[in-house]
Formats: sequence, C-alpha cells, structure tokens
Amino acid sequence: MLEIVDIHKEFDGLKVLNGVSLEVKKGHVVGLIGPNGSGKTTLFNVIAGVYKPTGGKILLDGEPVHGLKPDQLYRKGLVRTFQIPRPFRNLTVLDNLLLASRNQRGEKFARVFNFTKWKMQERELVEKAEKTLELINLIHLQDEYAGNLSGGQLKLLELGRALMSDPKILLLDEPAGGVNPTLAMKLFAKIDELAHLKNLTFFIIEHRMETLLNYSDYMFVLYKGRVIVEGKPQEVMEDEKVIEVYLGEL
Amino acid sequence: MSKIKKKILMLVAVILLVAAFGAGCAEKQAPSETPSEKPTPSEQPPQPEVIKIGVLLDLSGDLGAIGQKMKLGAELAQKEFDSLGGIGGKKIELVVEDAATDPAKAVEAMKKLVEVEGVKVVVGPMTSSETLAVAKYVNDRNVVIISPSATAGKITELGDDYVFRTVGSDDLQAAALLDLMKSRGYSKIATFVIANDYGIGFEDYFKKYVPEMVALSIRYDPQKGDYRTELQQVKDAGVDAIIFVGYVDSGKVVFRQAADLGLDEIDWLSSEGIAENVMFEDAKTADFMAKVEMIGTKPSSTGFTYEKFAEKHRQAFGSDPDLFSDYTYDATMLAILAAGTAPSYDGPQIREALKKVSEWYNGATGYKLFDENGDPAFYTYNVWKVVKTDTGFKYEIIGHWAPATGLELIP
Amino acid sequence: MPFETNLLQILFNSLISGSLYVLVGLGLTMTYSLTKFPNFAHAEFITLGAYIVYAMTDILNLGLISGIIVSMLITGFVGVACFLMVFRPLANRKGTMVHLMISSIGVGIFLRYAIQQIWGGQELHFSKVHFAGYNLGPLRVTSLWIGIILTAVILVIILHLILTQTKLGKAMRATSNNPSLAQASGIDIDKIIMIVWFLGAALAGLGGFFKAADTRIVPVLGWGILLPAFAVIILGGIGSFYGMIAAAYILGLAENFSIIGLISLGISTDYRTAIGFVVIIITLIFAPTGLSGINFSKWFKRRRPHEGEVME
Amino acid sequence: MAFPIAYLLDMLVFTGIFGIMALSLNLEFGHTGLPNFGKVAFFMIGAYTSALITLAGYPFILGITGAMAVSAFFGAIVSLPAIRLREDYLAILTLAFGEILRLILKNEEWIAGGVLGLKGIPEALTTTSFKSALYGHLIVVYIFVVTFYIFLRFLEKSPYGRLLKAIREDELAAQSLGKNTVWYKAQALAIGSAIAGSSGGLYAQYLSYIGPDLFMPVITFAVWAMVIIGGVGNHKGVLVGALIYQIFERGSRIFKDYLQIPIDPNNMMFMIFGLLLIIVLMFRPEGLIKEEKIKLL
Repeated sequence: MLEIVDIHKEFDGLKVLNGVSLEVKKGHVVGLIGPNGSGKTTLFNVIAGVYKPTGGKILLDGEPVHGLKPDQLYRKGLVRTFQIPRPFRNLTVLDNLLLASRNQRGEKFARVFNFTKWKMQERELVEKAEKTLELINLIHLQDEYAGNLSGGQLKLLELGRALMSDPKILLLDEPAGGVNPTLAMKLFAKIDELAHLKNLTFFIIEHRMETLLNYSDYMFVLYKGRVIVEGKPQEVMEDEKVIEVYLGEL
Repeated sequence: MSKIKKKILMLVAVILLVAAFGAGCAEKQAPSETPSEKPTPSEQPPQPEVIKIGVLLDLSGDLGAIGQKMKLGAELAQKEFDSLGGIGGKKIELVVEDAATDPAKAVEAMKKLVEVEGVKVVVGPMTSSETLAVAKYVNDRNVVIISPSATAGKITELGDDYVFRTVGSDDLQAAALLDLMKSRGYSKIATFVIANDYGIGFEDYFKKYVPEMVALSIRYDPQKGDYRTELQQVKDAGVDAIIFVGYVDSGKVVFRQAADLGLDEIDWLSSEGIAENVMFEDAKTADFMAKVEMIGTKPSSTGFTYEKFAEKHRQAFGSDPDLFSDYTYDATMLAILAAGTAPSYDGPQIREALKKVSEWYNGATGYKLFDENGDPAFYTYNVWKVVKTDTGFKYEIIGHWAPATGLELIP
Repeated sequence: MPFETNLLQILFNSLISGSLYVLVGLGLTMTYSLTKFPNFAHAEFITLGAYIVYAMTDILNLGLISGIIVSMLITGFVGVACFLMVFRPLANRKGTMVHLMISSIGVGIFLRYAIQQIWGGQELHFSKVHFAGYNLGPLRVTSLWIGIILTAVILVIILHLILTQTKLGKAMRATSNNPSLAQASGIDIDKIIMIVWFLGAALAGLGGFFKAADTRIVPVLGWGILLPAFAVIILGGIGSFYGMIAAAYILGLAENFSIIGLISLGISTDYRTAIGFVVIIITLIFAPTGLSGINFSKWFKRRRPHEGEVME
Repeated sequence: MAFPIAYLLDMLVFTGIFGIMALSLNLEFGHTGLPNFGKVAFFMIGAYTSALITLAGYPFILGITGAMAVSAFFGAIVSLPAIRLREDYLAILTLAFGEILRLILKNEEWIAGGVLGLKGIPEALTTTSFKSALYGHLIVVYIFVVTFYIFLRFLEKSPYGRLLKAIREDELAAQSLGKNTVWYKAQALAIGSAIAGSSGGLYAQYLSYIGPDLFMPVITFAVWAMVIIGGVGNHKGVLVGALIYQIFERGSRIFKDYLQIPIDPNNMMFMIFGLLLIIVLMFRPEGLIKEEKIKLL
C-alpha cells in the first residue's frame, strides 16, 4: 500500500530523517513509535506532502507520490490528522466534518448555482457526518464552533474529519493524545474494526507504545531519523534497543 | 430554495418601489429645483438676508500652506464689503471648507457647501484636478465656481458653463516662459517639473512646441526628496538652462540639493509656483536663487490696484500677500459683486451677473473680463528675478508678457 | 541625447540614498523580525524624530548632538508606549498579524495628525545647522552627505557588535529565531522585545533627522519613505540584518542608475518611485526569503519552519 | 435651511459605491483571509475601464461588464504570486501593485489622459434634472449593492463559501482535506476584484470625471476601516461599516461648524479615526455586527 524508500530530510543542514524505509500493508494498522525528536511528525509531514523530501521515494500503491501537495495526496486516498489539532475554529463541528467529504459539487464555483443538486448531496453528507459524530461521541456538539472544543474533543474532531473523507489510508498523528482513556480504547477498537472490516489502512504515530500494543498489526520504531526496529508489537516491545532508547529518554 | 426566491422577490419589489418613489419625487421637484429651465418670476427665491459665499481651498495636505494664505485674500474681500455695510445692505458670510489637496475630498466638501449650506457661488477649488472633479456636479447643480488658481489648459475645454477662473491657463504662461527663453538665446534646455497636473502641463507644452530644445525632461515625485541623480544628469547634459516647475515645499529641496551639487553655473527659470516669499525663509535656498539669478514668470499682479490690495493686506494681516492670494481676493470680490447684484440668489442669475460684473471690475490682478470659456480674457504675466537686497531677498519685476505685446523687459 | 554621465557622482549619490535607507530601515527590520508584523506606524516614528530634533535645536536652542539624543530617547519611548499600549495587548488578545498591521495604520494616522496639530502642516527646516558643500576631485560632497554615510556605517558596526558580542544581542537573536525556545532558556523575552522596540523607534527617529536634514520636515516625511523601506527589508529577507543592509544599497543603486536608463529611453523619471515597488514584487515572486535566502544568513537565520508549518 | 435631502442621497450613493468595495474586501479578507491592501488598484482599473468603454460610445452596461472582466483578470494576475505568500507579504505586495498602477496611469498620457484623467464620462442613465439624476444614481448603485449582497450571501451559504472560510481558518488543514487552496484563493481574488471593479465603474459614471489623484492608497485604508468597524466576515456588517464611515467623514465636516475646539477639525477627525480603529480592534475585534453561524440547509 504505502512504501517509503530511503527518505531523507534536512532543514538548514540539520538532518532530521536519515534514510527511513518502511512499508505499510493494506488493511493493516501500523504503528510508528519513537521518543521525542526522533522525526515521527516530520516523516508524516513528508509523506503527507507538507515538506518535500531531500532524498528518497514514497510509493502509494506502487505509484510515486513524493513531492505531491497535500490536496493531491488526498485525492489519491491518503488523509492525515495533526498532532496539534488544526480545526476550522470559526466553523461548526458539523461543517468541519462536511468539509472533509469528497466531491461536494457545491464546492465548485461553476456548479454552486445549481443549488438543488448540491443541497440534495449535502443532505446525504450531513447524515453521514452525523453518524461519524456519533462514533466519535461529538454528536451533541455538532452546532458548536470548533474553536470552543476542549483539547481532547479536538483530537476526536481530527479523527472524525479523516474518517469522513473515505480514505484508503489514514495517517493519524497521536489520535489518542488528550482523549480520556476509556474513549481512547473505544476509538482504537473502532480503528481496528474499520481496518479489518472495511479493509482500511492505518498508519499511526503514538508516543506511548502501550496503547497501540493491542490494536496494531505491525510496528516501526524511529530513532534519530532512522528505523531501528520493526516487527510485531510484542516483539518490538521486548526488543533491547527499544527499551534502551526509551530508557535513554528518561 | 423557496426562501431565497421569496427574498429576491421582496428585494425586487423594494427596488421598484424606491424607483417609483424616486421618479415621482423627481418629477414633482424638477420645476422648482431648476427655475432656469422655466423661469417664472413669482417662484423665484427671494434674496437672503446674508449672502453666502463658499470658499473651497486646500487648507491642509500638500498645498495646505499655500491655501491657508489664499484664504486671507478671500477674508480681505469680505472685510472690505462688511466695512461698507455689506452689499445692498446685506452682510457677506464666507463659508470656508477644506479640500485637503484631494479631489475626492473637494467633491465631498463642494457638496456640503451646496447641499447643506445652500451656497450658490464658490471661490475655488485650487487645483485643476479638483476643479475637473467638481465640474460636472456644479454644472448639474447650477452653482458658479470661480477658481483662483486652477491653471491647466484642459479646464478651458469645459466651455461655457458654471466654471470660471481668475487666472490664465498654464499654456499661456508656458508661452511667456518660452519667449523669455528665446530672448536669452537658449538652444538646449532641461525641464525639471513636479509630477502632477501643474508640472506635466508645462513639460507637455515645451515638448509639443519646441521639442528640439528640450534636451531632457525630468518629472520628480515631491515626496521622494532625493533628486541628486536627476540634477546630476541635468548638469552632465550641458544644457543652457533648467526650467523648474513645482511648488514651494519640494522646490526648496530641489534647490538645496542643486546648490550642494554645484548647479549654479546653469541658468534657472521657473514659474509662479515658487514665486513666494517663504522660499527665502530657508537661507540656503535663498542664497542659491539669488546666486543663479533665478528668473521666471508669474500671473501679473502689479500696478496701482495691486499696490492698494497689498497695502490693505498688510494692514489687515501684517504680512505681504502671497502667491494667488490676489487672485483669490479678486475671485471673492467677483463672487460677492455677482451675488449681490443678481436679482436673486440663484446660480444661473449669479452666472449672468458675474459676466456683467466682470466687464468693469478692475481688481488686484487687473481687469477680469471672462471669455466664452470662463477664462480671463486679458492676461499679463510678470517676469521676476530673485535679487538680494540689503534687508533680504525679493522677487524683482523685470518685465511683462502679454499675448498681444509679447515679452517686454524693463531695461 | 548623448552626454558624458558623471558615474562616480551617481555612485556616490546611490551611497547616500542607500545609507538613508539603512538608517530608516534598521529599526523597522528589528521590530519586524521580533514581533512578526510590518509596523506601518514606523513611518510616524521617523517623522516624530525629525520634528523633535527641530523642536530641540530651533525652538529650545539645544545643540544638534544633544537634540538628536533627546529625539532618539523620546521617539524610543513613544515606540515602547505604542507597543505596550496597543500592539502587545492586541497580540495578547489573539489579534492576528492583519489586526496588528491595521492597528499600526491606526496608530500611524493618529500620530501623523497629532504631529500636524502640534507643528502645523507647513514644511520646516533646521535653521540652526548648516552643511557646507565642496568639491572632492570629480565629486561634489557636503558634510551632511558624508555624515549620512558615516552614521550608517558606524551604526551598522555598532549593531553588529551588539548582536554578536553582547549578551543582549545573543538574546535578541534567540528571541527572533524562536521565542519559546529563548524563553525556555531563561531569556526574559518581554524585556528583550521592549528593548528592541525602544531601539527600533529610536533609530527611526535618527533616520528621520537625517532624512529631514536632507529634505525638509513635513508630517508625511516618514510615509514617503516607508514603502521603499519595506522594499529594502523584504529584499534583504525579513529579520536579516546583513541582507537588509545589502538590500538598502542595492535599492539605492537601482534607483539612481534607473534615472540614466529612464532618461535615455525617454520615459518619465517619475517611475523612479516605482523601483522600490517593483523590487518588492519581483522579490516576493522569485525569492520570498530575500537575499538572506541566498546568503548572509549567518547571524539572523531564516526562520526555521516548525513542525507542521508550510514552507514557502 | 431646508433639509439637505440631496446631500443625504449623495451620501447614500457613496455608501453604496464604497459598500460594494467593502463587500468585495469582505469576500477576500473576511471570508478567505486574504489581506488585499491593493483594493484601490482594482477600484481604479474598474473606473478607468468603464470610463474608456463608455467614452468610446458604448453603453454603460458594457462598460461595467468590461470593468468587472478587466479587474477580475488583474485580480487573477496579482493572485499568481500573491496567494502563495504569507499575509504580510501579500499585504505589502498588493499595496505596491496599486501604487505602480497609479504611477503608470499618471505618467502615460496615451492610456487614459495621464495626470488630468478623463472627463465627461457618460452617466448610466440620462436624466433631465439634477434631482432625478440623483435618484437614478441611487437606484443604479443599489441594484448593484443588492445584487452583490444576494450573490455573496448565497456564496456564503453554499459549500463554496464554507470552503473559503476553511481556507481562512487553516489553510494547511484545508489542503490536507483535499482542497486546492491556491486555486480557490485565486478565484476569491478574481471575484473580489471583479466586484471592486464594478464599484469603480459606478464611481466613474457618478463623478463623470476620474484622474489618478482620486485613487490614493487612503481609499484602501478607508475600505479596510469599513470592514473592520462594520464586522469582519459579515456582509451586512460591512455595509453598515460603509455607512458609518460616510457619516463619520461627512458628519465631522458638518459638526466642526458647531463645535468650537482649539484643534484643527481636519486633524481632529483623523486622530479620532485612528483611535477608533485601534479601539475597535482591541475591544471588539469582530466589529459591530458579528459574523453569523451559517447553516447550509
């Protein structure tokens, strides 16, 4: 599904990614862990088209996608969330979700005047958005401005937007950060379900690896811009290098 | 969907209503608003107790300093009438507004004068762009304007309307300057003009009539304040003379930098824009102007009537009259006389009265008969020269120019 | 029309123009790089500086040097006052960059008309100071022009030393590069920002004096030079001290040599004013990071993109 | 003194003309978040285009259409470099663009009369008397105001308008949700410029004269003040802002006659104006009328 080959990235001579190579298989929930400053978010930003890689290749379904802009990647089915949520603050929660939907014809200037058509479509999308909101427990806040949500709720909104966009692969940057543990568990269960029932692919950054343990199929550990360990969650957890890295951080 | 349709329908209805109402009002009011079209003597507004004269000058902005002094000219005219008990027993009231050297503001201020104050005759505006900007409005509204200082040739083209001016077109002054240049035997000149209607008008004239003489032409931005390289180019070009057209503010900057660059070996010619005593307040500028024996032209203000005006000005304000304050004085006098002698305080009649008054009025700047375009029919220009005297500096009159007589230099 | 152009003089003129841009632009680039918004009221700091020198020398009969010092102090305090009373509260209330820009226009309008109210709209001159002109080989120079160039050079050297050799300078650079990191490493960034606003406005006042001495004192003095000053700091790369200095002289050269081109092509020399604007547009289209994106980035580095931020 | 009805109507005409400008800036800045500091440039382009077309003998409607088309074209041109830039760069770039354009129109006489501009521009409606002409102008201008208001309200209540707001709120997030933000920003600038251009066309036919001195950067700042004071993001608000600005400008001219103050009234007005901007930004940054919560269905 997603193949990353020898990705390098440097800022003003500072090397952040040092030849990262990894593969995310279709229908898998794949975790990316690593201590602070290991380059996780930078890698996400490179994959999602926010940064151009200094070197290396990114393949989506075998097709090179490095250097594409975020909106082009979205159209190819790759959607991401942000570690620090980026909601549309002065729009309602519902609108935030609706904006994530694909092919709303009313978003084209040439078609906006045919309002009977886009209104019909909008009704369907609202239904879909409401279902998603129920899933992420935000249905009661659907008419609230996104700017008024709490940190944890914003994280959920991020996830909701990503789910709303019918992606093939989702890049989630710490989806459970700041979310209360019970709900986080429910979320991961849902992710697990989506992955295996709907054949969606998830690539998830988590700082605390315990959370991912039960729900991921595979795991990569990033350290100083390199993948140092990969494997099944249980194997990774027990790997000496991983323990060392995390202890080193402490 | 239906909601939007309803709204649109509502709006269309409102628009139609307003339109119908407006048209109705217009129909009803049309006759009384424009008595000139159907003059019925019984409906004529009676003469008011006080005769209001609008004064629209640039009291702030780039020309604020000049405008403030021109205002004194208008005040002097009013005082004179008031000391005689007004005109026909009616007092004169000046309604002064500031156009802030901005044509948009001039339009707005003009409308305030006319619509709110009910003024039918206005002295002003000062600049040509302002005059062009208000021309349409005052013609539609039948309000007489007399500009004391709008000198662009284009204003002549406005034709027979409500726009008058007491000062001649720049094209004439440029002709005077050209004769002066020829009398001095220049073959190559440089023009150095302010980049606005005033300066560019002169540049265009020289480029049109003596293109072979103009070796290079410079337009300068009065805000820039850095003219060294422009001046250096003039110096390097080896011209016989430099024709400077600008105002006091930037003129001082140009002359100081010219002095610093040693441009004192070329002849300098200029126009009325800098022919003002405030130029001498800055010692360096004054020294430079005297050293190069700067000469130039300005709309004439000499002779017995001017001396009388100047004396009155000194008595009233303790200072010599400055640039265009004589023209403002004459414009105000004409406005008062026209409004006072018109059968009613009403634009078209004031306009006719103004034409009559202008046939005999002899003011600070001479006879002010208007031609068919509202321009003065007679104009003479003075030729001045900057000289250093025991007490300071002054503009000495060394000759005159008129279309009929050409250039006459005092020997 | 072929004639010999005194290129040396034009080069020298460019040096004067460039130095004036350095003088008025230094303060602007300082506050811009620290508070991250273009302060349009900087124009009025420039104007105010000129008027206060005038008040000191021509009205109170103080000497020129003490007049300039007093002017720099007062202008500096006005700058800090504007920052404390308007810009900081606004930024604390989550005002965006555009809000800050508009508020600076509001401050500018207020100050300009307050100045006009106090000193009037008519142009003024420093009557107590005189600058002699003389020939220096093929060059015409005056003591003022040499003063402008020397002051610019000395100022640049002093600021260079402050920025590289002192604790204050290092703190300033750190605050400009990454305020939160600077704060984390124990720098009192509020104090630093206040010092920079003081210095920025004081330098504007000094630049205003030189600009006014070279021309005249009017309420629009600063406004007339503000856009070229923006051109300079954009060409230099915002926040780049050395880029801005190079850009000032590049603009000086471009403006002065453009006159030759415009004259020989028979085009209006009024377009000289447009050079700065064209510089702005070309720079922003082709190299939005300005000269600093190319080199000179040793001291004031280009802002490093933080995670999640779009690179330009 | 009779009630100055003509003055009031004239004020409403100006409110309408500048209200259209405020609406266009509201689309660009209020909704899309593009700080266009070159508003006056598009106003000028519209005024000159429409003046040249109508002076050549073509009808007003063609003039205004041309004005909108040419302004939209320039808006799109400016957007090319501008939309990839940070807000402050965009502001300074558009400001510079307006000044360059004014310099060109001033110095190149062959384009449109140079420094003295164009006079005798035909009015939209031919009328017989001053009063009926004024009502005619009022109707013409408000047909445009109402049309643009409905149009912009419709956009605001559509997925298109929602998308523009999303770009304003967070461009990167919008991109990550598949929106080609660059393209939408270009569209917003083009539409906004077209609207501003029509306002210029109305201005030209109302004054019947235009010259480069009428298009100083101060107009841009005035339009910004209308939007900021009236209410960023609210179309009703910015129209109210335009009215407030007119009342303020004209009111201060009238009130100075009744107020005896030791301060020059012109200076006073500008000082108050500067303060007002700051106060609104500090204490009511959303402006007089807040942006409303939009429901599409």
